[in-house]
Amino acid sequence: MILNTWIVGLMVGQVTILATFTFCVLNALLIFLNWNYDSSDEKQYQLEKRTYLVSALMKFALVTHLFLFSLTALALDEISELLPGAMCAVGVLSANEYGFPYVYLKIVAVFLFSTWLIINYIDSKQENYPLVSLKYLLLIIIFPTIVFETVLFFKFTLNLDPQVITSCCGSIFNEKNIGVGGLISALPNRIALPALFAVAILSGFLAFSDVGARRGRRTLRTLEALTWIVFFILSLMVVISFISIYIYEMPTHRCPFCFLQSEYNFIGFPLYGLLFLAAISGFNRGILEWFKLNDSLAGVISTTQNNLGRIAVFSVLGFLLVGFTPFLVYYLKTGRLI
Amino acid sequence: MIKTIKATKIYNQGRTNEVTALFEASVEVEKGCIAVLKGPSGSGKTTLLSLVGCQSKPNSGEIRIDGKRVSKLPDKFLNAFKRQYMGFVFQNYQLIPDLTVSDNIMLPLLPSGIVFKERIRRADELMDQFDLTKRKKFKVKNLSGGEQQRTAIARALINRGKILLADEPTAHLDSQLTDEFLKIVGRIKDMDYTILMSSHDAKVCENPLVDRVFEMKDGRIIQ
Amino acid sequence: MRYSTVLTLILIALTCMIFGVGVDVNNRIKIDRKSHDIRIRFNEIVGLPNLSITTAARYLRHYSLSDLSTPFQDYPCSQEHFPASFAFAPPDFKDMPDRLTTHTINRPVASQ
Amino acid sequence: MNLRNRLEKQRNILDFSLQNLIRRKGKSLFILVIFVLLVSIISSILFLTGSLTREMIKSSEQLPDITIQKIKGGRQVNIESVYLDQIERIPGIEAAEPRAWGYFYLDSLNANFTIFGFDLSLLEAEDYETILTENTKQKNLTGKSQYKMAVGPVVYEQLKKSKMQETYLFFNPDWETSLPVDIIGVFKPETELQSADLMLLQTDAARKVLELSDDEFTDIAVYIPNPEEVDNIALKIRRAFPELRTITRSQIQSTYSSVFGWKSGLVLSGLLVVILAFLVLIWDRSGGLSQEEKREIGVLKAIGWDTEMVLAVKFLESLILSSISAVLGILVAYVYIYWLRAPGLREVFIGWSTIYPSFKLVPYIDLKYLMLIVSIAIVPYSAVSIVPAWRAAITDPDEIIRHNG
Repeated sequence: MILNTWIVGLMVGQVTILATFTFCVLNALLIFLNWNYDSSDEKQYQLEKRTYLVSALMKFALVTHLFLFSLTALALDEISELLPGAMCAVGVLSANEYGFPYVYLKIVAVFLFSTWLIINYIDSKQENYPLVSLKYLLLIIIFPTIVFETVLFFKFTLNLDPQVITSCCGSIFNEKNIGVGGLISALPNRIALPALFAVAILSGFLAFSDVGARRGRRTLRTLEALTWIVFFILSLMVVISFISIYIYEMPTHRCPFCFLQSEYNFIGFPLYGLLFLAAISGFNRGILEWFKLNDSLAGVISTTQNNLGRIAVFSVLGFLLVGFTPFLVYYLKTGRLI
Repeated sequence: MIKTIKATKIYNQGRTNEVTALFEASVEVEKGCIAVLKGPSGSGKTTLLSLVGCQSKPNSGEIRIDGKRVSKLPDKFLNAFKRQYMGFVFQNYQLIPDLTVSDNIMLPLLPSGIVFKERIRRADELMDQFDLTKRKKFKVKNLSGGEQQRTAIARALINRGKILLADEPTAHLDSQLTDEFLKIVGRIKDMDYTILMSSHDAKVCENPLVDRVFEMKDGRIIQ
Repeated sequence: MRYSTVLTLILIALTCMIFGVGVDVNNRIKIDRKSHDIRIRFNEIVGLPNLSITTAARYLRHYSLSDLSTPFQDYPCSQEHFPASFAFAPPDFKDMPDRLTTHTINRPVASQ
Repeated sequence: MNLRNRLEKQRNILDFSLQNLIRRKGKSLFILVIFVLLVSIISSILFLTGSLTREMIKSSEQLPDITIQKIKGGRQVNIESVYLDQIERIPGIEAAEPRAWGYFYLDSLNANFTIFGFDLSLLEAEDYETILTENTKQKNLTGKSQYKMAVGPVVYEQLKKSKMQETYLFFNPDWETSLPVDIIGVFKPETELQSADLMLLQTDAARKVLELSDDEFTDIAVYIPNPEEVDNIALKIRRAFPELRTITRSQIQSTYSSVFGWKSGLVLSGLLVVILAFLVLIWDRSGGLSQEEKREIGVLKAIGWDTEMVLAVKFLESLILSSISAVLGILVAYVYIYWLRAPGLREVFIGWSTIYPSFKLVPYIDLKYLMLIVSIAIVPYSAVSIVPAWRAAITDPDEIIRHNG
């Protein structure tokens, strides 16, 4: 275990999120169990008031979660000084078996959070709370993610042993290495890059296509949501295998965290920010199709879907612009590829 | 314009101090009328005003304002509706004492996001109308009772709604100020407002301006 | 003036101050970089690892090169009593290989 | 509502929150002061340990790859020269240098000093210029005594006080024989953090002063060109000579980080209790709405404010207050540590040393430090302030109408 200022900071944040979320879920449970829209008694009014608390807390939790995510990426770099052999965040995360699952779960949580908040937004646009039970049930379902995430976080930090020699990203994202890291780098850019563009075009195509039947549209949109997930994963791979080497201008350095640091002008923040924005809005655009329970909801959701689609398209373009600028700059400067 | 159908309001429901403040009150006020709720204190006037003013929801029955059923609207929509339709003058005026007259008057416009200049213009207009321009930068706690009431009325009118509700507006005024207040009410009526007041002051109830008087007792409308 | 304008001004002022700190940090690092060579040469000559921030006792001044367990040195009664020992912990060399465990520690073997 | 109205609404919320804060000056100021204090304490610790760790990591890059000590009965003892040949024969080792150095109290100067033996004649002219200040070196190179030394700047000040800045006499413990040593130079102030208490003597003189017998040394510094082999060689040495202790550079480096990180983490964990207490205090002050505030919120609700808007106002009040005080706290900490050189906190590190450097630290601060402070101070505070804000925001407007008091 390392008791370090950075880890204490992360712990404080993580515990705050868990506490906020627990409080949310308790309220959600209360609302879920006692909700009766037709009733006009005092109890129902109190529950209606509680919905404000839950949505305020959830917004706060999402913002804190995103904030903590970026802090984690930066802090791990600082912690890497304590672990001999770990040169950057990747080395720290791979110091024990909990590191990477923790990060993956955090990403999943971002998606779930955002879906919930968008549903909450749509619900608040309606006069008769059509989605209340559904959304609080969803909140209760999301809850274990956060609990599990916190458990992983503590497992991860408490098992960090400053004396254990760990590998760093140079060796993890090495082509000879077996495992996910090796797989990612072994993926030649010849395949990964076209695949990325193909998926982007596919999801764009799916977004514009439409079928008359409601069930058909659901399938279509679900497919679209799935393509966005694939897009997200492929993008991460391309970031590691292609974009990062042009940011660092080094063929062996493939760290997906280092370019968040000030040495690289925080280029990682717009890069990941836009990627998340694109994937989240695209994903939710598809998922929302399932919530068109009545005509009034369908109206609001269609408007929201259009907005999300617009956000997704612009963020993808932004992501590609930010991601490929280092490549273009390098190529124009030297006329070579790495 | 204002219509209540068997509106009932019970406070502290299910507890030992349960009070039925209003029981099956049905009231209808036409557009552009001035109506007065008359009755002793504790007769449910304020509760009825509060229900009509969208400040609370009935336990049973219905409230319709301008044809819209407001009694089951979620808070968010209720407040938007309130901002659009209602002006409320409270019994003790309920101004914020630390704020200036113009800040107090502009308060109802803050949630609607009306452009700053427009807000100032409206407030200036009203302060001009109610002879408050000289007091513009005064904190409300330094004003006299009559001035406070005029500030409260200006605040109730700034959103340019359709209905003005006043709870015991003349309770703290002497006879001269009451006359002045009634004159103001006449002016407001000309601005196309529907007015509902509660009062036990005979001077108000018997005023020729008033179109309709509802008498209340023990939470019921008796006439 | 509206309050949000005031707040914006305050925030701009604070941002400027933070920015000023940034500039100051850069300046100091730049100045430090000039003296870097001097320090490198000095360290090459002397080769003692610890900073002379505190000179109250050997185990505080040279804490990474002094005894195995510093709080009790040669004499069990010489307890930790220096105020600075609050800030300096005894070094942790717990993975130092000993004869019994050397064979089980699996260290990366350098390519020869 | 179009975009312009929406922006105006947000601005109104901001306006109103700030107006509220200014209206309740006493309360806001109280929270501000406490928060600034809290943040500045946290960031001071962070800045100080960050700088010291960085300084150590940087200076440790030139250290010998392995330092070898001899351990006897759990104590470090002098190492005999017999080891030297055998260690040098281990393949992969470029050089093994015996070192004579020590640390002890000099009566005549009333302080502890580090005495380090070094062949001063090996210092090339270039080196003199690099690490020694110029004004003293020319004059003293022609000293009369047999032995020479270079001293740290703080030592030099000490010597000046006792009027021995040209030649210092090392006395035997029995005060009978003395060893005069000429001071040929003072280390530049840039090296102060490392050299404050240092006396760099000629090896022979150092051996005499430290009373080392002829075949004894303090420790052996080993240099290895291939960094990959360091751990292997350390292991080989340990296997061959179980009585020796090997300390590799990377061990020292990670020890630095963990020692300082551990200490600051410990202090911070202690502070967490304080933070918690502060939070409760602030919560009490900001959460416990006064009757007047409750009435005001009721009025706002009654004239058509949304629950969400009141919630936003209340939340923004604490956010504005906490972010302003966080920035102020960081500024205070920065000035305190790097401009004023941490009076108070400095003493904690220095203890009762008589010789200490001027604590001129180099700040290594960037965005992530600000984020860390936000995570420690603002995040929990904001989380805690949501519930009171909500509780205020759900005030029933009906109450205002019914309670005419």
